[in-house]
Amino acid sequence: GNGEDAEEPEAPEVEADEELAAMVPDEFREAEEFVVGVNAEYPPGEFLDDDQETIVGFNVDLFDAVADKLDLDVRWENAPFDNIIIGVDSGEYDAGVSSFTINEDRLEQVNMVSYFTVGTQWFTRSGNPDDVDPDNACGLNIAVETATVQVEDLEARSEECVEAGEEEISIEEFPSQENANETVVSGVNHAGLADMPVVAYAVELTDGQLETLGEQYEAAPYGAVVHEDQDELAEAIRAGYEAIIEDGVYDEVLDEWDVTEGAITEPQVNPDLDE
Amino acid sequence: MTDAGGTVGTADGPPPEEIRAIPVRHPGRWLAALVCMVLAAQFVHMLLTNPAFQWDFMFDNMFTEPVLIGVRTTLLLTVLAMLIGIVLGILAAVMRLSGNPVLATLAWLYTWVFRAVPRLVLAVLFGNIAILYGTIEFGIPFDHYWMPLLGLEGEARIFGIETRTYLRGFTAGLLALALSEGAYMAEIVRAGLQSVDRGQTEAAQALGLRRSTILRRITLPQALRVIIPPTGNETVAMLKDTALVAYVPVTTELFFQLNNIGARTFNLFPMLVAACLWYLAITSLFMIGQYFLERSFHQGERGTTVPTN
Amino acid sequence: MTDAGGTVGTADGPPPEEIRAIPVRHPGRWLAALVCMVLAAQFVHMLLTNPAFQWDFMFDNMFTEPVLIGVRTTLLLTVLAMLIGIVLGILAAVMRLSGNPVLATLAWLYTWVFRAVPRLVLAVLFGNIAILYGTIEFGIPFDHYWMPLLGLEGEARIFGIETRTYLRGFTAGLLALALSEGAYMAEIVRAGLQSVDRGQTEAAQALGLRRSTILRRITLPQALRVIIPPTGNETVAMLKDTALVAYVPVTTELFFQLNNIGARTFNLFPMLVAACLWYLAITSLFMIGQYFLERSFHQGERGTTVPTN
Amino acid sequence: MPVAHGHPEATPSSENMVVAERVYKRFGRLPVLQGIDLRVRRGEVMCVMGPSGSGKSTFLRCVNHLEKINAGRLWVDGQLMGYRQKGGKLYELHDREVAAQRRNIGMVFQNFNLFPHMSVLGNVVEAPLQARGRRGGTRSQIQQHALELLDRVGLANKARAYPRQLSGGQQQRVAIARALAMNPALMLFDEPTSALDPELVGDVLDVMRDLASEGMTMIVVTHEVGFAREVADSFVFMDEGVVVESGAPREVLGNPQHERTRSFLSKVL
Amino acid sequence: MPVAHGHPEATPSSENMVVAERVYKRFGRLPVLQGIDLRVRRGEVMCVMGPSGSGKSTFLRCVNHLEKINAGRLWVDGQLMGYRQKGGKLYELHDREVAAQRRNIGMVFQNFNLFPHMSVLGNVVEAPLQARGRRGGTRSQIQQHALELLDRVGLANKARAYPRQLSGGQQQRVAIARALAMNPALMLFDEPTSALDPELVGDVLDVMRDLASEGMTMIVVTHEVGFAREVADSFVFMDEGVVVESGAPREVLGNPQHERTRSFLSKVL
Ligand SMILES: Nc1ncnc2c1ncn2[C@@H]1O[C@H](COP(=O)(O)OP(=O)(O)OP(=O)(O)O)[C@@H](O)[C@H]1O
Ligand SMILES: Nc1ncnc2c1ncn2[C@@H]1O[C@H](COP(=O)(O)OP(=O)(O)OP(=O)(O)O)[C@@H](O)[C@H]1O
Ligand SMILES: [Mg+2]
Ligand SMILES: [Mg+2]
Repeated sequence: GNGEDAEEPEAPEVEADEELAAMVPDEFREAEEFVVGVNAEYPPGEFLDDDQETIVGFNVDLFDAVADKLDLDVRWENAPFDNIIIGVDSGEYDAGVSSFTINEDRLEQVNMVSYFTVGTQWFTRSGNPDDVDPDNACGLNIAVETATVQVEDLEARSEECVEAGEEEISIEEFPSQENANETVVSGVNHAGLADMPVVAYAVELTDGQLETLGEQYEAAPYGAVVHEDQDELAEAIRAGYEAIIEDGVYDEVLDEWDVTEGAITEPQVNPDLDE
Repeated sequence: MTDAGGTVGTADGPPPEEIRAIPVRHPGRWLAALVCMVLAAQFVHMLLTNPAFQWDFMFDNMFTEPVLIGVRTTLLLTVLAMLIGIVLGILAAVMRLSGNPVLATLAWLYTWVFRAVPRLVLAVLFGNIAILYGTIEFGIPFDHYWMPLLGLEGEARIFGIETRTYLRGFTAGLLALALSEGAYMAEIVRAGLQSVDRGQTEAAQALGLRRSTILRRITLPQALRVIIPPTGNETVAMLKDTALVAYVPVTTELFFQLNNIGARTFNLFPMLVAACLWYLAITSLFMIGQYFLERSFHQGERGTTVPTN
Repeated sequence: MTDAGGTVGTADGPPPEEIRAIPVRHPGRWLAALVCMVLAAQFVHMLLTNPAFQWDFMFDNMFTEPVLIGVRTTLLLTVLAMLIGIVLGILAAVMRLSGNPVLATLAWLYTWVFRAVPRLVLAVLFGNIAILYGTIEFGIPFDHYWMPLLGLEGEARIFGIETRTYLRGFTAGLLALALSEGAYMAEIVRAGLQSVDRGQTEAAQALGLRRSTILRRITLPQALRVIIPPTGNETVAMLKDTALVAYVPVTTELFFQLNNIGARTFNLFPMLVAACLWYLAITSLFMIGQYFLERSFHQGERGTTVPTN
Repeated sequence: MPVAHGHPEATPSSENMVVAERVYKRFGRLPVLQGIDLRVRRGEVMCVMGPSGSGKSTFLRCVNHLEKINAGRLWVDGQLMGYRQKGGKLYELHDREVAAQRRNIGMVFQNFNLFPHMSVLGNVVEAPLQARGRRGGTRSQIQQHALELLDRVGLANKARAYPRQLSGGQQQRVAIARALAMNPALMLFDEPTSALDPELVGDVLDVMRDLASEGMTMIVVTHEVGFAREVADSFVFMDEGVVVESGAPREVLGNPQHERTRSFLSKVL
Repeated sequence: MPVAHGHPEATPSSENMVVAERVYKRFGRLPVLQGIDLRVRRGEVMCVMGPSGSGKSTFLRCVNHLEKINAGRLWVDGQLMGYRQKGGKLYELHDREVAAQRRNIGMVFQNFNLFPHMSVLGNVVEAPLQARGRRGGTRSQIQQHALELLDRVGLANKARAYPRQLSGGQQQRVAIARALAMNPALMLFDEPTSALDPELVGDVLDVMRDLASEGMTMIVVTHEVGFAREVADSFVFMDEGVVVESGAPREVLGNPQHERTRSFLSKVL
């Protein structure tokens, strides 16, 4: 975390746990540093601090705590979203932590350790000038970041619209969340939807240009990504999350970032999503 | 010396045998070529054996319907943006060289601004034009200022286009790309026109051809020789820059579609390779077109090659 | 007719007054210029009054230290990538025109592949080269195949470079951009060389200059006239394409830095404008350089302008 | 032949094809034409000689307004070249009008300037085809005429060739055919035979002689003394941008009055 | 002068500067040289005439290997041009060696081909400066020599000008100075005076006469009959790629034996 700046919460101090550290495969324990890929453009999950260098966010603080437990020296490497998965694949990164939602397709490619859940939240311009109703968005232009769970959500809703004989939803997919937000602010699109913490943060920071719409719904887990061959490492990270949940560091972090709604009690490696 | 005439003769009989000389050996060249070829072979070998490529996954996904639609959109955007861009470029280049200071300055400003602004930003801007202007209105400008001065009320606008309705999606993306391309083409066309010998213009003038005819019939066709190769570059670059319309957003676009499959499945690398293969295929198409264009415009030209001896 | 000689005379006395004719009026041109200028004025007015721009916020953030470092990285990458690209381009163009089929094919392959592959993909690839090769090794190729055949064990490799250690960050990004640029420059240089009259090469050959000297002293300098403007284009495009090294990743880069501020503060738009302003400033710098370069190479040339009458 | 001095108010009489009145031309600071006074009657063939750099080419280029003169007046066929005079003021002519004036004047350049991207026939028909709207004539009539012209210069069999496939001499002959294709009233030749093979010079001079007898007015910059003596109606010797001496060719060539003319001719003859 | 017929085994004797043996040259299917046999002795000035397209330029270009001949042999200064003969086989020479051979031969082109991006002085010093490593001479010596050459062609005051600032005549004189700058043993002139003003032709011919008296061997394609008669040691008339007639200039020019020669000369003289 960042020392001086008062705005962002401070990461708590965590002691290494030798038993957990022993679970980490030798190649990582002996390496000088543990490189984690992150796309720091998704506040409050992960983003760049004012100094444009330090990467902060609740996902970051959580994993930092885990790494401390495992006695790993983390180096965060900021990279475009797409690049993180490739980096994990190629061994460029030892892990990827960047608000990755777990889904079936992804589990086929990598190991993912669940540690948080997020719901989907709708938002629109302040005062809802277009009278958007999330449950009846037929015919509207809705902005969303590409390759997120929200895209699938919207596709389902759009199909319902068509079945009900109404106009389909115009799904406007953007390469990044900030581009999507921008079009809602400008009024080009009627509303948007994203992970709850992201929306909450956006509403707060856009000085009342945006407002949330309805309640969050349909929680999905976030997962830390490791290479598909690294089952042991995944297990160690899972144990690390479990340990910080037990000693309260986990709640402390979520509390400071004001995202306690997403807390879970039982981190899992490659969780069964149908449960 | 004056008494020493030359000895000359006229040949008769069948001509002597043809000269078939053994060419100069360039071992360095051959070595370099060999190294390059081995590298290429190793690369291909790696492609085929490296598990990271997941050829099955790639082929399963690179011909799905959304991807094919993406290919169509990309091709359409490339061709249209280039066509509009070339027209804009010729216009700007002619203005720049016209000798008329106002026109030249305008053309220069256009080139300056639209080359400097990244296409990504243009795409974002044109996708969010509503952030700048809610509607694009036609009428007498600055009415908010001068109407009150004249004691008039209301607005001096004749009709407006709701930008949110019309300037979005494909149109907005196309406009962004074409305007940007026009600025680049302006420089290329300018260089082309400047490469034509002034004697050509003078001869045409002396024949009583008009300025526009000279441009169309004499200078531009000769400039094409110089214009075509960099325009080929621009086309190939545009092919890939169409990916930026994702920021408008236009999502029925090749790269976006492939990337999306990759991001959804966390299997990005094979999809990037798929993108490369598609681009290679389309680029090859363009290069064939360029080859025939160049050949037809080299007709009658006295080109140069690097001397071979 | 033979008896009708002409009447001629030699002037004396002071010369008559200078001709100061009233130029042709082009009302259409002026109207167009006016419309453009009004549009520009409206645009500037909008810039200044539209709240979306948040000029204060922009100026506060566009000169912070990380952004300035970003400017330096971007400039450095642009200049280095262009320099390497130009050298590669000249090499490839000369190979292409050499008449040697092996060299020509190699050069053509390079141009074909590296123009088609998007820079983004190259950046990803070079940033993740480990996905292809864990180490880059020097030795006798395909040892896994032929060594067993000869009954040998082990590997015929002399030394290796751990790619993950050396080929990363700035170097990897630079290499990706430079290799891509080389392919584009190859086409530009080729067009330039082809635009030089063959008589020039012949005259130089007749003087006993060697092939390399002719290229360096005669054809290339004359080709520059045609090469410089599209190279200016390439430089300006490269300036913005350096943003792609974010995929390597190199994060001390201008666009990435500005974009990040925008993402953090949910205030993207002013940061995009800031990017445009920075790019405009740097582009202007390049354009000044280009102006002087062009001027120095037009020396002694008989260029063309579009006829002004 | 009387030498006419400064007559600023004179109007071009209808018997003159070209009237130059005190024509001055500078390139930057370099004065090239320093007051040329000169008249060419209809049907007259005028030969111009002079040392290199004396401004012969520049004068021809001024006649068809390829160069704008700095002072003086230049009429061709009764029209002020490039300008319209109205109430003591000069107005530049529109591109369209200048082009129309030039169509009346054929010009053959020292260095050919053929269009390299067009066939020989293409070079010759280009201008007539472009002006077709105004002059009439079908495409095939124009081509027919062009082929006749090519035949006249001995190149009918090269109609489909491209300029670069021709020798220098052949190229110049195409240039002459091209200039004749618009049936101009005045022909300007800038050393038309200097790149021709001696064998073919005669043919070209024959063509020019024919033209003269058909009533074509011509200004010919040439160093072919023989041609000047036989064909020219008048002869002009230029040096350093002024007309040094002029008159009937036989008189000037046979008995030059000026020292400069004498020394020049002594080297040429 | 005896006419030498097909002698495939002959070796170039040291008294000959140029020996051409049954030289054939085609462009694609077009035969341009059809068996040229020809010897030029050291210090000899050979004039070549012939109608347009007869292959005069092509022959000169073959002599310095700008064109590769299709059959026959060509020696200059005892060296086979462009090839090395070893054991009945021909090997192409390396670029470096061909360049060295060419440095011994100066060539002046029909259309100048000056380097437009270099000043006049730059054009003249380019080749000597590039070859400096081999021949020695400081930069200032080379410049001095170049200025002397420019003086010889009457252009010392134009050393700093660029080619486009010169008239055609001036450009050709620079081209001659440039070719002389390497002190070649053989000079090839391709209609060197055809673009020159008559006034200056004399000066250039003087230079060439000087060269001849200094022992320079020259092949001059020209239509200057006067020059051929006065300066040439031998005269060759070419047509359709063969040598039609050759001998002492006065003999051939005064009393041509062949019909083609006669008809050509009747037009030139
Ligand atoms: N475009 C130009 N810019 C500057 N100077 C020029 C230009 N055109 C010609 N000159 C100069 O004007 C002078 C006259 O040139 P011009 O070509 O008219 O001479 P000329 O009598 O035709 O000579 P030549 O017999 O060599 O063709 C020369 O000194 C030449 O250098
Ligand atoms: N590079 C080439 N490709 C094809 N044909 C050519 C080429 N160069 C010359 N020719 C042809 O070869 C023939 C001889 O040309 P060359 O230039 O040697 O003639 P020349 O005797 O010098 O004529 P001129 O007096 O017109 O210069 C001509 O018919 C010409 O068209
Ligand atoms: Mg002239
Ligand atoms: Mg010739």
